[in-house]
Amino acid sequence: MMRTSPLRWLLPAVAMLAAGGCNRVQSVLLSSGDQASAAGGIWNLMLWVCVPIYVFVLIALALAMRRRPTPAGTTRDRAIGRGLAAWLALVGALLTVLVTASFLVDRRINRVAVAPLQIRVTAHQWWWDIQYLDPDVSKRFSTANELHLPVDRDTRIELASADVIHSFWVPSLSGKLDLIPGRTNAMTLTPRRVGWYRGQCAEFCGLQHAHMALDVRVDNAAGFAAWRAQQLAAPQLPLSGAALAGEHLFESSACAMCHAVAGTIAGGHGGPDLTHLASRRMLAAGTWPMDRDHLDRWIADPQKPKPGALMPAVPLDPRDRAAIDDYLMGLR
Amino acid sequence: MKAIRIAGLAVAIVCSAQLAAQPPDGDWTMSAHDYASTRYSALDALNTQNVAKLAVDFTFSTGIDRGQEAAPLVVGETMYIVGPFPNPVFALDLTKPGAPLKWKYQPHPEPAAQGVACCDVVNRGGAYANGTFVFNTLDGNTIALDAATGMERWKAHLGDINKGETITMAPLIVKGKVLVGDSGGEFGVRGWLAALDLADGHVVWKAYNTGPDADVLIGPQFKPFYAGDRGKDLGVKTWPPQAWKIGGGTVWGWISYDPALNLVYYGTGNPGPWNADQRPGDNKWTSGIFARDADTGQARWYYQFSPHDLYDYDAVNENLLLDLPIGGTTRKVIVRPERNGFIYVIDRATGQVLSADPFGLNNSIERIDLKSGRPVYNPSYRPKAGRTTRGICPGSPGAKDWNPSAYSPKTGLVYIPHINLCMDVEPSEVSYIAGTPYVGTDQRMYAGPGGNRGVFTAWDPVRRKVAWEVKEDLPLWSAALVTAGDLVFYGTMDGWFKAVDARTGALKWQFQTGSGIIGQPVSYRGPDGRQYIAVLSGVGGWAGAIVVGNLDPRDSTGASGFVNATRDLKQKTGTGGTLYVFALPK
Amino acid sequence: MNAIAEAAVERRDVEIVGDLSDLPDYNFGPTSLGWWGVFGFMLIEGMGFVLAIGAYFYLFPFEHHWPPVPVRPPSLLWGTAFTVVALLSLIPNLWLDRKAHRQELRPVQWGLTLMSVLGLVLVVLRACEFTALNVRWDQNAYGSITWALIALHTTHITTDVYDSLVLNVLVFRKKVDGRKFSDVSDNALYWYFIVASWVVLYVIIYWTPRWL
Amino acid sequence: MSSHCRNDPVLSNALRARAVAIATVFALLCSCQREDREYASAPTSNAQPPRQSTLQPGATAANPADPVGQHYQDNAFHIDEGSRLYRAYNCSGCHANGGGGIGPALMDADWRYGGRIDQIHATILEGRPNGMPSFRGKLTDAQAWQLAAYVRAMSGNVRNDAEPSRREGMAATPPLDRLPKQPPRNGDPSAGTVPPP
Amino acid sequence: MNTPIDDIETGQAQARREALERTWADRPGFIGWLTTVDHKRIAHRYVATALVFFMIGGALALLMRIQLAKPENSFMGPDRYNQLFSMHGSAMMFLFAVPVMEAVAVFVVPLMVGARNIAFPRLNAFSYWVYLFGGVMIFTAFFLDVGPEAGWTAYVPLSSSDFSPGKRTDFWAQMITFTEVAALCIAVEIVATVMAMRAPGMTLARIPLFAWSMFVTSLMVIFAMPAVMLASTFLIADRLVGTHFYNAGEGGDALLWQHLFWFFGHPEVYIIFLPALGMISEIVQTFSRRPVFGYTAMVLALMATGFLAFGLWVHHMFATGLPPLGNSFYTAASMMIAIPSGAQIFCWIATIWTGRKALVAGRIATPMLFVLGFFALFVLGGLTGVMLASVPLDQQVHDSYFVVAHFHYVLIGGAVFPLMGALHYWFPKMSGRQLSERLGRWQFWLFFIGFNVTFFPMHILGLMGMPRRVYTYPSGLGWELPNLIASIGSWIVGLSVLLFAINVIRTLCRPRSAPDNPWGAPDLLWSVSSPPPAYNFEEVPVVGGREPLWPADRPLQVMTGLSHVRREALLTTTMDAIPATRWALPDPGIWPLWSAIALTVLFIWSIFNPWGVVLGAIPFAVAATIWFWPKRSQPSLGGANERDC
Repeated sequence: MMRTSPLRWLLPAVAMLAAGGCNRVQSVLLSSGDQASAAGGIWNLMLWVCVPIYVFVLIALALAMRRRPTPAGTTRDRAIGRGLAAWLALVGALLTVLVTASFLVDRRINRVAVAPLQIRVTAHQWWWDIQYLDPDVSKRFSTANELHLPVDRDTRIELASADVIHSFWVPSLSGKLDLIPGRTNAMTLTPRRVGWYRGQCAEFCGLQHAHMALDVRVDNAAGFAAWRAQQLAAPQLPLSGAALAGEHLFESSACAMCHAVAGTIAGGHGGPDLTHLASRRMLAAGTWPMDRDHLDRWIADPQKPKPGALMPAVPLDPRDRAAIDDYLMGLR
Repeated sequence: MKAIRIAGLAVAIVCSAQLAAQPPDGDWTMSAHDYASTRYSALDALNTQNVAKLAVDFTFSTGIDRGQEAAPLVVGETMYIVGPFPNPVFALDLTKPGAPLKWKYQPHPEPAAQGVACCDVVNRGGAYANGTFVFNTLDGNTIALDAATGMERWKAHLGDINKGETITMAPLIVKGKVLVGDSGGEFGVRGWLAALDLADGHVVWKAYNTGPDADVLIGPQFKPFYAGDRGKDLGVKTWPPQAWKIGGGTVWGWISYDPALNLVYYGTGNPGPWNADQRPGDNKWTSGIFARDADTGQARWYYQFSPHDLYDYDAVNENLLLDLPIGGTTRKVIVRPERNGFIYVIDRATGQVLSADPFGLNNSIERIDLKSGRPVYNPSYRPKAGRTTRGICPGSPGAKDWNPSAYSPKTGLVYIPHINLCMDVEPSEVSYIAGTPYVGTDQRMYAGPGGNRGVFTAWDPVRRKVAWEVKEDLPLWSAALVTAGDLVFYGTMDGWFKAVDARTGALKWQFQTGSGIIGQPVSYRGPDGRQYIAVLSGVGGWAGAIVVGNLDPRDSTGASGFVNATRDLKQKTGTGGTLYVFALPK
Repeated sequence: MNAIAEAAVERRDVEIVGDLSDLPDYNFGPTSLGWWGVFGFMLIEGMGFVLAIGAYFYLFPFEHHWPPVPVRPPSLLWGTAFTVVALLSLIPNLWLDRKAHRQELRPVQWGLTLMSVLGLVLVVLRACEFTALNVRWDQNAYGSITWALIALHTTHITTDVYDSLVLNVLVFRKKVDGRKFSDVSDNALYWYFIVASWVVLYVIIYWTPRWL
Repeated sequence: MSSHCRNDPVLSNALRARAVAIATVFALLCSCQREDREYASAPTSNAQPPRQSTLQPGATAANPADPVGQHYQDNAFHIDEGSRLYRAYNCSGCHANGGGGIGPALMDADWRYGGRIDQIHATILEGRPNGMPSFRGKLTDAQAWQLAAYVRAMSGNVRNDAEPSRREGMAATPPLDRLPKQPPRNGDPSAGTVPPP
Repeated sequence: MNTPIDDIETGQAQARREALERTWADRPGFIGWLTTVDHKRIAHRYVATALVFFMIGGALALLMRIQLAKPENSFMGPDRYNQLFSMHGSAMMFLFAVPVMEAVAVFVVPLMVGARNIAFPRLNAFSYWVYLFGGVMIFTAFFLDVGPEAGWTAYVPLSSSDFSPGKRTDFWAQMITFTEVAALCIAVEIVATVMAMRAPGMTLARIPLFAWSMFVTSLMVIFAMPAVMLASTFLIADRLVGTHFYNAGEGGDALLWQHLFWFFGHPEVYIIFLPALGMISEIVQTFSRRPVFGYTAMVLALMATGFLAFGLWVHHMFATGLPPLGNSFYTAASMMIAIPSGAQIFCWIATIWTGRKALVAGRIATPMLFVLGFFALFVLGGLTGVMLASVPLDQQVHDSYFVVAHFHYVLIGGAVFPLMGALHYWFPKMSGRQLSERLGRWQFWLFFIGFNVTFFPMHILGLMGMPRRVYTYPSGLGWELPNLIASIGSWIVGLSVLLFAINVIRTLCRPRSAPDNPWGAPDLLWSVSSPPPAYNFEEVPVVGGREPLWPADRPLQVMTGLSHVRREALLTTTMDAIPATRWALPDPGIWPLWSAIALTVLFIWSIFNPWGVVLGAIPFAVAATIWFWPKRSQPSLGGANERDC
């Protein structure tokens, strides 16, 4: 039975890879960035080394089980002893190969970024605060839970934490790196394929660890520049009366205690920056799609989709909530 | 040595020439005594020989036991006192024995204002000019009274306490205009200086200290000495988007005026919030000094003491306008003991920094680069989020806070009452919530090396070195006064009012008042021709918060960390609010 | 009961190759279980000390100054006194160990008493030491680790002193045979460990803040 | 099972283990709410009129302590949330970490407007004349209760097993669970330290 | 097997045996059960308790798998789930894996080395009680909603009082202290037993491989466990008295916890794994009817593994941003550990290859089945381990389900399978009854298949980017199918464990029937009756080789002269096992239990009040003193002196 066992695992493995592999949104194997493909290379090498060894061991074992008994003579043992030496030599050699390869790849991933875009990511329970840095401080801006990167360009990301340890992981672009209170880590991303990707906190960080996702948009230079310009611009003033009422409610009620909208009196930093909320694709750190209906339900009771999230269900009558929705949906 | 004496004499002559422009030297009509802010009284009846006999002549209770930071003003036969919140004004008749109350005015300010006053509900005094007494109330009003009757002439509402905007500073009256600035740098307000018409109180001009040039009154005449201060709308570009709107830069300190150049000089407060990570950039025009045209308010020059201030080093300290022999020629300069621990000598016409020497303990700034005018910060003392940065010297109150120094043309020395505190800081991201503090640091202070928390330094601005020094156990929070009798007066927070020899610093006389002294001593000639020394006693202010606020010393971060430096104050003094007037017995 | 019966069923034949009845029923060193016990726990606690010291030096680089301002280094008086007494106590300890091996009852009794007294003196000195650290455990990490190191050692010395006291009573009240003497020498062995580990800790707690 | 099954060590272990399991299940039934992470459905007081009138210092139990208050001040999670909000909403700006500054100290025994949790709850929501702003509408009722519970914990008025200890970050005060319990000195016996359960 | 010898039936032999019986007997009834110091009885309850914890821990896992069966499942909330997986991990690592291995050793090692009891028998009893009370405490806490919630690794600051308010984490930290105390006591006993109580002639080169592996394991326990005790003490001090070891704000550091924890945590894996290696060696050699090939290589491999295990903790921290160069060093070290493992795998296969397969009723015996399963699973887990040692790859799959799959393959495949084999293998000796081979085979195949169905898909989940420790997951990322499969598989495993329980209980209800040496194994353990008498060996066995019972017809050499009227054991020299001391072992006593109770009071008290440490120490000191106070019945322990005739 031993000989069939590897097959028994490999087949469904392949099947499932085919099933899940077709989305490269959050996949280690289907990489879309230099750092990820580097790791992918190691993975292939490992596979080529390890699978044969595994099969070989099991076959040897199976044969051993099948062999008919022979008296254990010392001469025989000496022969096996030589076999042992050879086997260890082989293992040692393969390991040396793997260590060297992994070392080289590691150096490649940790190379110094050239003229990188600078971003500072601060992890909170349970969302991502993202600041785009710039030598001209008036060109800096903040956003949340949605990271935009230019394709084919190095991006240097500083990683810090506001509370507990989190881990920044966008499998399709790179390996993970922890965000640790009291420390600042940094990593380089070099995306190679335009598209949407998904990242997720990979270090257990409390109640809503499961709903701490990060949307990543890799865009061509022009698209990125356009997005950046739009983020830098102050959001347009509310047009409709309802939206105006919404803004007033937003600023005078609990909302402004935790959320900031650049250019208004709302300056809370306890929760995500909402300056261009409506321009984002997801809501509540990747929990829901960003649309008016979900927004309304989210404001109505954040504890339903995200039990334990720090945003409380603020008692508002539906009309007021609708006004706030109007206002927020206007923040593009 | 000889050269110095000559120099000193020269200075004396020049200064007295300037003083001539002032009212008779027996009076004390503005907090700093004169436009040059020297706090020098030319009266010499009282001197090092007879001071030992100095005794209380009369006292007066303000009835408010909060910090008494005001200077009593004396005009002719009347003394005017402004108390802390609720800011009553008292006029005392000096002609009668015991100086009975002449009139009293109560402005009834908003009680809620107490909740947005960063460091006790103090008031730093009023100002007098042709028959009008002007002062500010905590809730953001400037009020002009008829000096004779105490009738209200006009009342101007300038600050909005709902945003945290208060007024604690003493106004200055220049050419029929009342100069007033706001407080509230800890609440994310936007700092400004306004000039009101002395006649009716309407705003003649108002200059903000952050934002676009139009608001800051920066125009063609603006010629800052250093390149870093030139450029369009720096008040916007040196901030993250929109941050300048809540960027602080208040004017709660001292204003000086040079009639010859027709320029007013004032410093701007700290940028908000204290947590510097939330406001990358130079944060113009906070923590610097402006020179403005007295008539139009147009800025002439600006110099920034602390670009991107890291430690709440407000730049609101007094500017002593002196003419000093520097490099062989006499130059019109500003001498300024700055909060960051350096004493600056600045050309008051151009804004060039001629010299900057440390007069107190300092490790957060290595030196001042005179070429660019920028301080060189010591990176290892730059606060980092998530960790506590220890041993930053000086602490937030700086090597010297608001309490002004004095200058005697006779001795040629600047007398600086200041403090010796270091601190630990941990910044943390803070939310802007209108009407609540916008600070974002935990900090605790403690005595610097030597263990003494206060120092009284006599500084020679010509030789640029310390002439003599008196170590005080508690932080020095009172102003200095120097007289022609070569006496220097100052008070300590445990209630001692002291007179020391202006040349040696030797203690000549001291008197225990009822409460700690954080006020401004003045000297005047009474109607009877005798020389009087007056000071308000009543502990409080930031340094005295632990007593007036009855704070809990177990929390080392109480009152932004000052509690930790004054844990013992409750045992050493109690609250009070009494005017003490001293004179030689008849 | 029926275990024997069962065992009896299939017992393989035995061949007697020797007799042990004239072996001693106690011994010193590795052929005494007591020694292995002491040795094992010395390994465990030694590792504990090593790791705690590791933590001390791990925390060291996180501060500009060590100890962090405005904390002053621990005052030397009591700690040094403790160290001196501890080192002196090695002499009677050595002597006691010898006597125990020679199994001389009187010397062992009084040697043990002397050691107990010294132990008590040390415990008192240690109590004074805690007042002279110039830092609280809840002040900062330096304070925490300093207290941890000294507390760790305190638990060891108090337990060992208590141990010697009990043993001390035993050698006076109960019959003292070889096994007891072997216990005494194990106790002496453990004392070496206590003193040795302290000397290291003394240098770290009292002198690293001054040297580094 | 046969008789010698029972006295067999291995099996009697299994039996004892089962007894333990039953005991624990029983314990589960009477499980305590002190540790409950009550993020969704924390009780709230039904909207009450402003209470200044009855809240002069020394006010006796003119309005009885809100039963909801007890619920919050016994729950470690709510007190901890209160600690987080205390910083997030700038309470620390005025009251520091309990020692006070612009506002009065909170870790001592003096209470200007009453030290009962419902009185503190009212102070937070309605504000007070000498500077304390009103946070009605800016906080949910549950948040106000959580803040009030934490504020009480600052002066040690909390059950031992729900006490917060030291915070992450600068050690401003000794850890709260090491501070002495200080029954409020506002003449209101009902506001005393909650008795340990 | 062997023919009875006549002289044994003679009366004086019978009398001698009854004398021994009397000397080594426990007090009758329940009190005897409380006071016993017989390593066999203690081992029984140790194993049983550990298995109970194993089953509860497994049940928790089944609940977790229900929650994860479909995306955004509302079977339970995050708080409950976090407590479940934290409890699962803690219970499996601290209350099952390590204790059960040591428990088996407590039974087997003394018999293997030919000793009459384990060294420090009362410490042994004490260790069990402490372990039991610790386990009961944490589970009671868990059922009272005060269970751990920060994972079995309890990373700070998530486990600090700011983010884990209340007493949940304090209970967890004290549970660590309980289990560590218990484990350390046993470690010392085993070291002493192996080093000083071996049968005459059993030189270092003749120690059975399982005894070797337990010796190395015990040394690892001695060097690794203090780290986690220190770490958890720091943690509880941070939470209780406000120290700042882990508070970055006051000069502490969050990574200090991880360094201390993994300095223990990595060796921990080998502490669980090395005993399994020993078990495999025993089983393989018995069922191949030949000595294990390369005894020396095996011993060296054990030591190398034990040594290297202390040099790789950082590979659990590759994602924390430590300097890259340092990391690559740990990569090398981590991969190096594959060499000793490879050597052992080779030696076993060689042994099987050249051996004579011993079948039971014509089929592979259950113990051997589990060993074969071990090969299939552990080698896979080991290879994924090699992958994880590479920094770039680890940074991708670290903390993902790939890692979950990896360590379950290593721990279940590498430790639980051998353990199951070993339990089947030694069960006759432990209970005097043989487990049903048929149920055993069923259990094996269900376990083997169920295990792979559960954990193999997790490799793929990890590669598809699913992080571990999430209480739910969104749909649309292709995670649904693998999760569903895994959930189904988990119940198959549950079923097989149930079968095992049934098998054990059924067997225990049968009369004792097992022969002395049912498998024809070669070591001293099998020379005594099943179950062994209280005194293990009537006379001290003498060993002339590594396999004293082979060939089966060779007479067993013994030495006479140990007392029959007092509990004497023979101490021999460390190297050559030359008889040195007739050491008297203590009688049964109640005071180890009282001491354990006192210690429990101390530990639980200290959760609520630091003074509990000081005040709680007093009753403990009293109990311990009475424990060691010489008893009249113990002549050579200082009691009244009555030499035996």
